[in-house]
Amino acid sequence: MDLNYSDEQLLLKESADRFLKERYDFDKRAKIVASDDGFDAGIWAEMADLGWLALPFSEENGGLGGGAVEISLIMEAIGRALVVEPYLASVILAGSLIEKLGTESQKAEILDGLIAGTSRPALAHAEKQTGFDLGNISATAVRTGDGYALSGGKPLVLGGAAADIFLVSAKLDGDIRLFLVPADAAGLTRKTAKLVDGSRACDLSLYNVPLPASALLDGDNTLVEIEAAYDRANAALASEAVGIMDALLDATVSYTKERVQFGKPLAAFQALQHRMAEMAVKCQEARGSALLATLSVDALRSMRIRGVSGARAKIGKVSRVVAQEAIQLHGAMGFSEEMPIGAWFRRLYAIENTFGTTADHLKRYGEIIRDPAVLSGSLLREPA
Amino acid sequence: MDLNYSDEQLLLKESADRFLKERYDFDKRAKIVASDDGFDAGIWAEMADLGWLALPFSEENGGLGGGAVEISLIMEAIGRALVVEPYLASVILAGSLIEKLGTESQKAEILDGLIAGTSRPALAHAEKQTGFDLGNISATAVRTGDGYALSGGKPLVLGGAAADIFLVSAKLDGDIRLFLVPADAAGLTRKTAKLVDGSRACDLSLYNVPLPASALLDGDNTLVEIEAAYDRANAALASEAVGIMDALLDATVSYTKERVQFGKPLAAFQALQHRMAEMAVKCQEARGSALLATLSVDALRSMRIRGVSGARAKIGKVSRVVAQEAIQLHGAMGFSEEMPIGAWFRRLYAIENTFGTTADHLKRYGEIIRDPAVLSGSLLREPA
Amino acid sequence: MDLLMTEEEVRFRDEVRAFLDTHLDESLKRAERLNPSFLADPNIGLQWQAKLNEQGWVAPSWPKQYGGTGWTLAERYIFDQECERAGEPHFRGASIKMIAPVLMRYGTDEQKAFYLPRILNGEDVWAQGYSEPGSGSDLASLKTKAMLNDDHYVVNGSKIWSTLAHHATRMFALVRTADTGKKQEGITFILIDLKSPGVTIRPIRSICGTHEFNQVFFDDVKVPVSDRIGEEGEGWDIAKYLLEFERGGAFAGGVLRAMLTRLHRLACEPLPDGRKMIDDPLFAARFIEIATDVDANDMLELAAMSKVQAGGNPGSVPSSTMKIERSRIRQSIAELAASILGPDALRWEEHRPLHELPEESEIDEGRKVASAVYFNSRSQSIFGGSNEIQLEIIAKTLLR
Amino acid sequence: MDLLMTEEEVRFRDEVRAFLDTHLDESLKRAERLNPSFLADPNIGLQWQAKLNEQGWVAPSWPKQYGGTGWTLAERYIFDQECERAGEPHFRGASIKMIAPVLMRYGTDEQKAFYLPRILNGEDVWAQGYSEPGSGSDLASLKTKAMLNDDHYVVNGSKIWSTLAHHATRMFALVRTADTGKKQEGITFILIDLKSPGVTIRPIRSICGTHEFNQVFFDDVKVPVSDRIGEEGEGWDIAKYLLEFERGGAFAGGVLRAMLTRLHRLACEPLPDGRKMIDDPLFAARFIEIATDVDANDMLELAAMSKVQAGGNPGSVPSSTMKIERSRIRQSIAELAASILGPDALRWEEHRPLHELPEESEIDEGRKVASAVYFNSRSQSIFGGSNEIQLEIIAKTLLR
Repeated sequence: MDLNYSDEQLLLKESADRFLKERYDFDKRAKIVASDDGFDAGIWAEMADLGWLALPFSEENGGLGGGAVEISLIMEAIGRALVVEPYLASVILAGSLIEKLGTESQKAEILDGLIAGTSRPALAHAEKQTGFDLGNISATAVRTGDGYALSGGKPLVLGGAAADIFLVSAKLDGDIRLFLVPADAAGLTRKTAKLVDGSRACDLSLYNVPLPASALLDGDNTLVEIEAAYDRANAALASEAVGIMDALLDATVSYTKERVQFGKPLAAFQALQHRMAEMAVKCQEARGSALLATLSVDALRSMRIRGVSGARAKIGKVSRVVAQEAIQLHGAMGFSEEMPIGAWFRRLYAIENTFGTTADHLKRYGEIIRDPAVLSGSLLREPA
Repeated sequence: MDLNYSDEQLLLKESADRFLKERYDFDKRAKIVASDDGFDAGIWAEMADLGWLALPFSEENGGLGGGAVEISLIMEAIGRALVVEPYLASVILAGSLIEKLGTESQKAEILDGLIAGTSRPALAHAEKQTGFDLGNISATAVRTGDGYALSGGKPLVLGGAAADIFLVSAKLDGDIRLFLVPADAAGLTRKTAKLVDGSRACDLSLYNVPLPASALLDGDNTLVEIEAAYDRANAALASEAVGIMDALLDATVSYTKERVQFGKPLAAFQALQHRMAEMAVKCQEARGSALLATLSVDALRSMRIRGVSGARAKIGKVSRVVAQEAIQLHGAMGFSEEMPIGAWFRRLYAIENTFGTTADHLKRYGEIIRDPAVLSGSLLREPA
Repeated sequence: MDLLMTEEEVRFRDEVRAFLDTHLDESLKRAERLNPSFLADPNIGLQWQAKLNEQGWVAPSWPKQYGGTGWTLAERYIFDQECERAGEPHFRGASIKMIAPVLMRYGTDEQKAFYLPRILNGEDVWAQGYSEPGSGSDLASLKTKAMLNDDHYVVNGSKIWSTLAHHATRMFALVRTADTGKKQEGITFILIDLKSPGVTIRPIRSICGTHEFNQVFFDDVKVPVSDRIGEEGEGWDIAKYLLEFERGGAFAGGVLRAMLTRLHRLACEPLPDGRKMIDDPLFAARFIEIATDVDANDMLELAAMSKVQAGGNPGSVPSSTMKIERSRIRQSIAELAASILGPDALRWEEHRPLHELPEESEIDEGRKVASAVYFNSRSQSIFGGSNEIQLEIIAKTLLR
Repeated sequence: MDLLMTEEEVRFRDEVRAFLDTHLDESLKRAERLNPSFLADPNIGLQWQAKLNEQGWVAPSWPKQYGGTGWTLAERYIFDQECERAGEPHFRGASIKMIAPVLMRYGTDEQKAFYLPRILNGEDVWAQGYSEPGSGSDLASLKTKAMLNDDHYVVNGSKIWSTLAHHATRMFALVRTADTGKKQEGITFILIDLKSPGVTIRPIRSICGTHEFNQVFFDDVKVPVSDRIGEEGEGWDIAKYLLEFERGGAFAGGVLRAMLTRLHRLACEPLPDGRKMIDDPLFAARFIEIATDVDANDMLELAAMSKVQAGGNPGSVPSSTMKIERSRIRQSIAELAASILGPDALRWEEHRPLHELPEESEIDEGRKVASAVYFNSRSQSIFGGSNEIQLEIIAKTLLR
């Protein structure tokens, strides 16, 4: 058991924070959000140069072999800077699924481009009726002479607006499987959707999209891997939320130190001091939860769910309070779009509704701890 | 619509507060609680002299014709003074049911004694399995040659320790009916139970208790009247809770004004000021709820439930917070039995578990507002 | 003590209900449903005001002599409840509720005669000019200067958070006419024509995506002395009068109940995955709790009204309690409504006003606006005397 | 970074588990389950301590040289978790966790040699003498006086909230030896034999019905100078050392998880009306929320421990967060457990200790003690540095 960051990890964190502070301030971000694409190709290229896009992939696949801890550090920084580029969608969700289920040639094809910054895959799995029941999809693939034809609707594909290739799930002979579908495939329609956090997704419709046999990913265990991928993404979201919460607290402390009312800085009012202290308590708790999620993504499913859904449930609750308090303590300024407060607030709101709501995760966690062994079990695990 | 107290009502309130302040201080109460009976006959006689025991009954039955508002004023005072004598149980619950369902001779017999202070009836209705489903009882009455024989168990009869006569519900030919059962009836066993709020109830067992025909109260609508009686009692409990909440707030304000820490009174610390202000907000809200309950007890059932169960649900929640805050702001002193803080806290806890829990009332209220007409309807009512 | 309406009040209610049935068009109601903000889109608001004006009902709180309705408090309460129930656009703002009572109390006969009718007929829409970038809750620290020069003041400075200033014709403002003595003593209340040279308006977009607030800059703006209200230095008293004015006559119960009813309708519809939120026990429990909050607040409003009707004062603790609780209840309803959306919460429609978009079902439109309503609701505890200021008021009373 | 135990730690855990299986009797566990207070009934506590003493495990936090276990922090964590899981009586209190570290750091060789063994073997039980009637969170304002007279001090004054003083043999106390200069500077740390003439102990019953606190009066009580710790005036530094001492080495995760597990068992039993609380969605939701709180707190404890193990300091914000959250979680669990009782919540058993009453089923006994546990839990946020003090500490760090 060791919960201290290594020197390399601390360096990564520092470099991520510095890069985004220098290259991705709130004004720059506002310009990206207001742009047609809602995406900055230059930033993406710099992320590739920094190795972020290679981070989670194994060295044999051209990656850096980073683990969940490294990802969590990047996500915290991304949260603070409010990055709208699809790091989570392309690298963590789609990229890691391709690494798990792709054939050698698929991995070579997609991951190389992803790592180089030239390709941005996106996972198109959930459908209108899916909710939190990941197996509930109705897109279908039928076999054709030389491959497959794929039909279905995939709303709100995260990272979909900037994607060049989609990882689309569909039922093939009744089993859920994943297919690689280029964004320019015949029969595919993509409509950009603006999101509440300033990022862009897309609504995807597929109608008899012809695909070669090589489009199919490996795996009878596709659904299991999709769930695991969502859990990695959820752990990453937990860390992103922690980054945002800390940023909200920092901003609130700074603002109240500067803002003078009734002859003294707001921060000199004890009632506000205690409220900021309560925000700090919630930030700490969220940090504990996110760390548990991070260190659980590779554990057995029940432990993984306990860590990941527990964190999403807990952080959903406390992050909302922290964001609301940050607005309140900023007063009218917090209510305007001129400060990042509102943007952090909206991103946390988006996180609460991504890959399961806070309520969904609470239920999922609750089902896992019905087992008294899980409920009463230590967080420490026996070595494998 | 008029929500101002009349001069008579204000006088009643003042006299109730004065009487209890003079004759029922915390030390006196502690002695009563520690006594064998847990009951002070002198106080009860004084209540009779003051007319409290006659208050809710009609003039034709020897009462004062007071309404729910007058009762609410007495109950607030009782809450503040932490009166353990069974005013609610004997006068409001049992007494009013006898007035509703008693035959002329039963009314004459019981109410005269109750008003004079010589008789204390108690309602024995709920059983172990009853929960919040008032119709779920299993005590039975069977006809005998010249009357009835009654059997069943009635746990936790409020006011039962000091009662001389019980109003016992039982199924007669499948219908719920009420019977007058003297405390010394053959086959009746009474066991005193000490309660968390310092008062005494009893556990009652009845085994083939022989009763004359004259023991039966009127009424095919017995269950309906029992529910209405419980609602009157619940409205009274809401007012009692409001009295306690105000007392807790007052005590906390006084204590923090006197207690000096770090060179100034606790009340000078803004963080504590805001917490007391939040307590005051809750006291106000509770007062609004209790008033609505009070003014709803004679309305149609749906409006009555909206008022009464709404108040119990709302007050349950806010009173608990106020009590917890009062203890916290008193620090260790609030945690000792030497101040009334803990006794108020415990009485509020008892109220939350009397005649339905906070959760029970929330559910009951919820069922009533499923009807959009109730949900969206004004609190103002059309004249009959 | 009772909650019964008189026969006359019942008749009044029915009359109001009949008027609303006839005159409040579906298009106005839709626009209001799609409005995430506190006040209606001005075009909608003015449309509705014109209809009320024909009926003589624009200003329920005004005495009859000024063109108001002269209603009792109870009638105003009933009117408010019925309007909210019907879903009217909210447009009784700074013009009717703030500058008008000031004019009636402190204005000259000329000022009253000129300005009050223009409010009723919609010729003038007023913006508030209290807050400044450097002075929020600490209003008295304001810095915008008015220098007397002959028969006019020359105003320099800036006001912020001025609601709908970009649609308003005029602004009432607190300005500094003296720097000596207590800072409250140098404050004067003036009326500024927003079409005057030297006025610049900068929009401020809120986190709900709407432009309702503005910063207004004054660069040597001339204001005739005849547009001063009261005497020089009397501005602080006037501002305090206004803060006190609404006590016992401001009702929020109607809008809270209407929001709750709309949320109920939303929650009774099946979601994309077939479930209905109202069947979800956690959702239902929260919903029910809020309903008990609405009842309690409503009862406090009625009690305050009853006190005022009888010549009393509702008191500062109940008044501040209501201000705090109204904001919290509104926020709770909005937050709970947004919790229904699921993944759709991610979608964001930028166009404002939303009612200009093609029509969809009432439920779909309700889902479309829910996030923005939630975001907007956060302002409830900030503006018009923040909850912190209310807690200060309560604490002061407790510790007196 | 990982959450894996070493092979050795797994072996250690199994050894602890085996010891507890064998030595922790059902009667001790039952007494603890029926104990609403923070510390066990002393008779029970001393019984258990004797068994631990045989094994050499009385003082997990002490270095080996003083008779402690010399365990690593991780081993102490595991030991604590296993003890809580098994349901041991809590008796590592003021003796082992407070006076002992003070003796080790500031005591003379004679003091250490005399007092430390007597703690391990139970000959001495210590009470704390910090708070006074007039000084709560403001500890430095204490007034109990010690006047030096030859080779002894003469102590006059009173200490309050002294846990188990009526069972203790000795008290360590902060007393005032000087009235000049800063009030912190006149404070001295002394050891008082509670059997000395002039000591009177007044019981204070808590709202949970238990006598655990006391007020202790000193009337010309003689204390030999040899029972002073450190120098005169050094008392404040010693007290501060003690407050800092537990950082990163105080674990509450185990007891919280054990309480939660017991609540789960209670909630899975059918109630008198046949329902099981665990099937009630509102109960379940609250239960689940608390479980996530327990996980988060546990993780913070592990992170703090890991920092200390690596030679660092967990920091004041995490430390105060844990203090606050532990109290809140404990209170939440206790409150939720009490909510199960229904009408039985009204019944009150006055007898203390409850384990002296005739045995009932574990579930019935769990229901019997639930109200008292809830009442007692309110003290969690008051004693040992109230939550308000913790918030002050956090605020100071934030605003630095």
